[in-house]
Amino acid sequence: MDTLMQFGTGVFGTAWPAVWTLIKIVLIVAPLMLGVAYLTYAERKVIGYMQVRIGPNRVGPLGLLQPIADGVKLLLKEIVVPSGANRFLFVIAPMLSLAPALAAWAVVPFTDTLVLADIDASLLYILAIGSMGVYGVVLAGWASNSKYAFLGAMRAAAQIVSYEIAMGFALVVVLMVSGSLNLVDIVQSQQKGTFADMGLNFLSWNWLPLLPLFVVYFISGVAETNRAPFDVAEGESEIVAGFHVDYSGMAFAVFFLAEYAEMILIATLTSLLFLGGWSSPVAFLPDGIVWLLAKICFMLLFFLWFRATFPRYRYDHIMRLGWKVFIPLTVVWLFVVGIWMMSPLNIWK
Amino acid sequence: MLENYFPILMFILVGLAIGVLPVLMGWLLAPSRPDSEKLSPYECGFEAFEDARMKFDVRYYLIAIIFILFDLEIAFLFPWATVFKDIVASEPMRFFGFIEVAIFLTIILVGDAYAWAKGALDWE
Amino acid sequence: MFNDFVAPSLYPAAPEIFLLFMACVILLVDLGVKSPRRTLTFVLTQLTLLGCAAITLLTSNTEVVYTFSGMFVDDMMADLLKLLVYGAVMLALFYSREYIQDRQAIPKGEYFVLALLATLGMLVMISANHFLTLYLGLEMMSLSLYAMVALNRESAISTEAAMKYFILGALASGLLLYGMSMIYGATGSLEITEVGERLYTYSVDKSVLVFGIVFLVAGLAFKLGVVPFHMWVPDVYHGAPTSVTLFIAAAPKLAAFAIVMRLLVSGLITQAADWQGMLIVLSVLSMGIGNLVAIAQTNIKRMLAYSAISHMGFMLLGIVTGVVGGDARFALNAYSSAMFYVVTYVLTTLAGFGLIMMLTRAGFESDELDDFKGLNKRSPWFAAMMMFVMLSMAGIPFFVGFFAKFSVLQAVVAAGYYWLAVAAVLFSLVGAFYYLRVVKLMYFDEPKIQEPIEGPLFIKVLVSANGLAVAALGLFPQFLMSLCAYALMRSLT
Amino acid sequence: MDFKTTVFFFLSAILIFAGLRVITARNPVHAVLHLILAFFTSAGLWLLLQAEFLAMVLVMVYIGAVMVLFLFVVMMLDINLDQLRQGFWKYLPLGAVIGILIAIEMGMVLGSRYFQVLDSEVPGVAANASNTRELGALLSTDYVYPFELAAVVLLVAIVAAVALTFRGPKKTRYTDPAAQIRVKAADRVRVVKMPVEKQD
Repeated sequence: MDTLMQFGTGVFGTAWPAVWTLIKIVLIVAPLMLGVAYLTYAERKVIGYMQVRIGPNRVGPLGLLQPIADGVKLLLKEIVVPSGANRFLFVIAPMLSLAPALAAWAVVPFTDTLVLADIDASLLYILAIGSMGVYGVVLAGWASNSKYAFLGAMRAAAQIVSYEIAMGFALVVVLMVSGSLNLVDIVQSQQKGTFADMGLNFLSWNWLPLLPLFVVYFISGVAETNRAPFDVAEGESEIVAGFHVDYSGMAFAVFFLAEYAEMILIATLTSLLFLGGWSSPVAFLPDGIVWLLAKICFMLLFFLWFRATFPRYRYDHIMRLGWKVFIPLTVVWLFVVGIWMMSPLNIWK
Repeated sequence: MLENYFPILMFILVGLAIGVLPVLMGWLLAPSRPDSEKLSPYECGFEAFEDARMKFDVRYYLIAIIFILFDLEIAFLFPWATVFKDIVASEPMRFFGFIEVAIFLTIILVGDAYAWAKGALDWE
Repeated sequence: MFNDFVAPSLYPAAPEIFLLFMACVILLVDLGVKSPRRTLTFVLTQLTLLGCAAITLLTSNTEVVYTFSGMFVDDMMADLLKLLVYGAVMLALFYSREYIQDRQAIPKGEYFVLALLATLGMLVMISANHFLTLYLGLEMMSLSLYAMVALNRESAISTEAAMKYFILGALASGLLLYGMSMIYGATGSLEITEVGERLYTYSVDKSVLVFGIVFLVAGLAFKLGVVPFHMWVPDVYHGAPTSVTLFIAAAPKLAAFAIVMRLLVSGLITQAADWQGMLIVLSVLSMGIGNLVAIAQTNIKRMLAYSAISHMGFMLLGIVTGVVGGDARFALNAYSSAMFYVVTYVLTTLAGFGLIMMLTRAGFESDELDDFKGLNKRSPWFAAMMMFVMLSMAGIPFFVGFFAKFSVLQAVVAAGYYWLAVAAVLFSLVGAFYYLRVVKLMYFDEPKIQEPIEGPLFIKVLVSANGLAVAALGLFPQFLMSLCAYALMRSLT
Repeated sequence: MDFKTTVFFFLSAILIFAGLRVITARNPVHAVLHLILAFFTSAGLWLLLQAEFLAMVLVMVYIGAVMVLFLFVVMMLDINLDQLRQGFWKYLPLGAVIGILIAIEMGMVLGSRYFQVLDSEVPGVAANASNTRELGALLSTDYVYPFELAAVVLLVAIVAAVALTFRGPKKTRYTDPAAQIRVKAADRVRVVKMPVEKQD
């Protein structure tokens, strides 16, 4: 490592820290993009199997080259900008939806030390950056100047903001029990406890004592990403494809990337906040990034499973679930945890 | 502290670049043969006969306003939540530190209950 | 981390806590009240205010008590002003009962709850000893008032008034905050008494401080509604439902007086020479423009709005004469005359708007001057009451307004501002013209409407009592005057 | 000029540009977007001042919530900004005077030799102090009173917003599945007996 640093300083001089950071960023983004590509493949395969089909199997062995082929196809498709559209906003909307989904990754830790930007308020950063995701959708819908797109965008915006509150409250409770805004600290605080002392680490993770919040957080995450069964913003059967009905080619592909990058982000955050991140489930196995990846895949599977299982929610039901079930539930649990921590039974010392 | 934010700044720039690049490549590589039919906004077989940007239900505004209020509330709770462990650990603060936030939340919940009972949170 | 924590004493803030608790309870209880009369909500609201008054009286003492890390102050001035606020709010709500009853569009439950929350904001302002709490109290009151002005959603003019009030109010809050931040920058403290002490002990950069004071005074002037920051007053008085106009015209003036005292006198007394100069300009302009423009009005709400502007200008005279050339000998006299002025103005204005509202019916706003023509023929008793109000506002001897003006002028003369006293008297003479015009309309013109005045007996009695108080206090002003002086003496150290 | 200063100037330049565009943009949606950019860069500036928590909250509350409402409003109300702009020249003198005043004031603050916050008052920033925790500690001890007052202000806002915008439940018709299942043929069809009419 030292030789690498010396070599770098030799070649780039004072610019080396910047270049080194850039390399690290690429090391995060490249696997992420690959992950996104193969998540689409996994989605089609998994849902295929659930519906007793085979899924893509023609392009490459087992259809493994399918995502690549999709990408190339989209790349070569014409980008149509509808005549009534606001050109500038139409073009930047997909970028505004991808940038936050990627920028949030800057503070995601992969192990105790493997983190790009170890800032003190990393959770707050994720919440702040995440709250900007709504703009891409809203602007896309408005800029297209199509009724379907606009309808989809408004629905999506109201839905996203509604579920953000439930997520926020869930995070407040996680903070109460971990006492830090730093994601590394949050993961480390899950590694101790009565069950961890017995060697059963996985029972000390936040998911068990904060079970309702774990569920709320993840389901809100699904709603935030506009995924089935909360995909009324796209609702193919009613408003054709919602906010991106007029998008084509690479402009469409960027929305697609953003959606899947966001899914992976939600899965990662759920793993970090509730499932102990990189900690191993039992004491006799070492901690490591492998566990984190396994947990992410596990959570991602739920996204796909939901899509294959549930019919689409009606819009008023979505809003009711967000405002009248999740928010009260999280607030009640906030009180429960507060009282729990003040009582002698406090397990978070 | 600030040096930790440098990668974030770069990451945001890279994120934007990753958004721009594919679109740019698409523009360069893809064909562009527009015609008036292709460029018309999506409609169900008709010509669009009015601007799509129309007045919307007041509910959307109301949801947005209530969202702002809750968002602010969460912003207020964050600092408290990070020190709650210390509050619980210290004897003189223990009770007070929880009660004050319980009151804070209750005041807001009264407002929420009011909005709920009035039907402002119902969608249809 | 928290081992040396000591919980603040809640005892001095008991009225505020009770009021908040009851406001929440009433908000929830009202959800279950179906009757459009909202008797339960109304009674609970009045009982709450009564309870607050009882608590304030019981917890009152002559000491100055600080709590919440010095952010909250409870002194005699606060107690007295709070009691007057409860009284003004109670009267305003009694008078508005029938009025809002007759107007379908006004949501009844919210009306009372917002009134209570506005009252809470006033209490917070009155007891504020910290820029932050003062600002929060101000916002709490203002937000409630903006909403109350707009409550009659079917009226375009109300909505417009609310919008103007809101925009200008927000601008004023911005100015106030800006001034506070400058003063914080200059002194390094947000606590008002602490600011005062630091200005006394340290030498502070003058230019920054003066700029801070300019913005502070501008913000306060907006809230008081004095020229040249008065633009919102006539529109809001005119556009708001009359019951809300009454509400805005009364109790908030007491709270505004309190924050002027807290900010300028408790915090910045060392800089009195700076802000007194500014206030003199505001005061003379307000008396001039307020009185002159009022003459041209045909709508009595607008006329009273300009009258309010001129009265606030007059009240400021009491505040500007506290310190003369570094000599604060007459301070107590001057400030208590200003306080007496505000209190009597609030009392008179309550009676005035109470009478206007007695004349309204469903679908008819009795707010044009012409509606008062020949009131004597319709009801000699209420015409006499209205005459008391007008004469008192004009400052005709032996009504309470006369003594208010008299005591302020005494302070002005004692401070040596003879020209100011002369100007004030001249402008008052101009003002007498339009007040007496109302009297003329009532007694010497033929009525346009013949119907007798209707209304519940209780309200009639209350309005009469209010009107008689205006007259009676004019005969025996000494008690209230010495009460103000005593409260201020106990509070200002 | 070190890196921090460069970043400061970079962000300030964007901020000023965005601020100008907010008032000059013809399309209100563009104006709102530039306002968002302005908030974002101000958050960056606050970060440079080490106000970590506040910077994040600025993004979260203003960009994430308040501007969403703004965007809703300008998108759905179809405001014609050119009409609003007609009074521009009329109000320019007043606006300019206020602007110049504020500029002078800022100049005095910056240029003043004596202007400084009394040193003893500035809490030293500990090397590893988390300013969220510091804020939390202050908010729950010394600043408890304003903290609760803030909740009341939010309550007022909720009541006011609902009272002013909400006009009762909408009279929409929707199906109740339970009622649909419960219904019996007898509820829907009435069988009547009547004599056969003769055709003539």
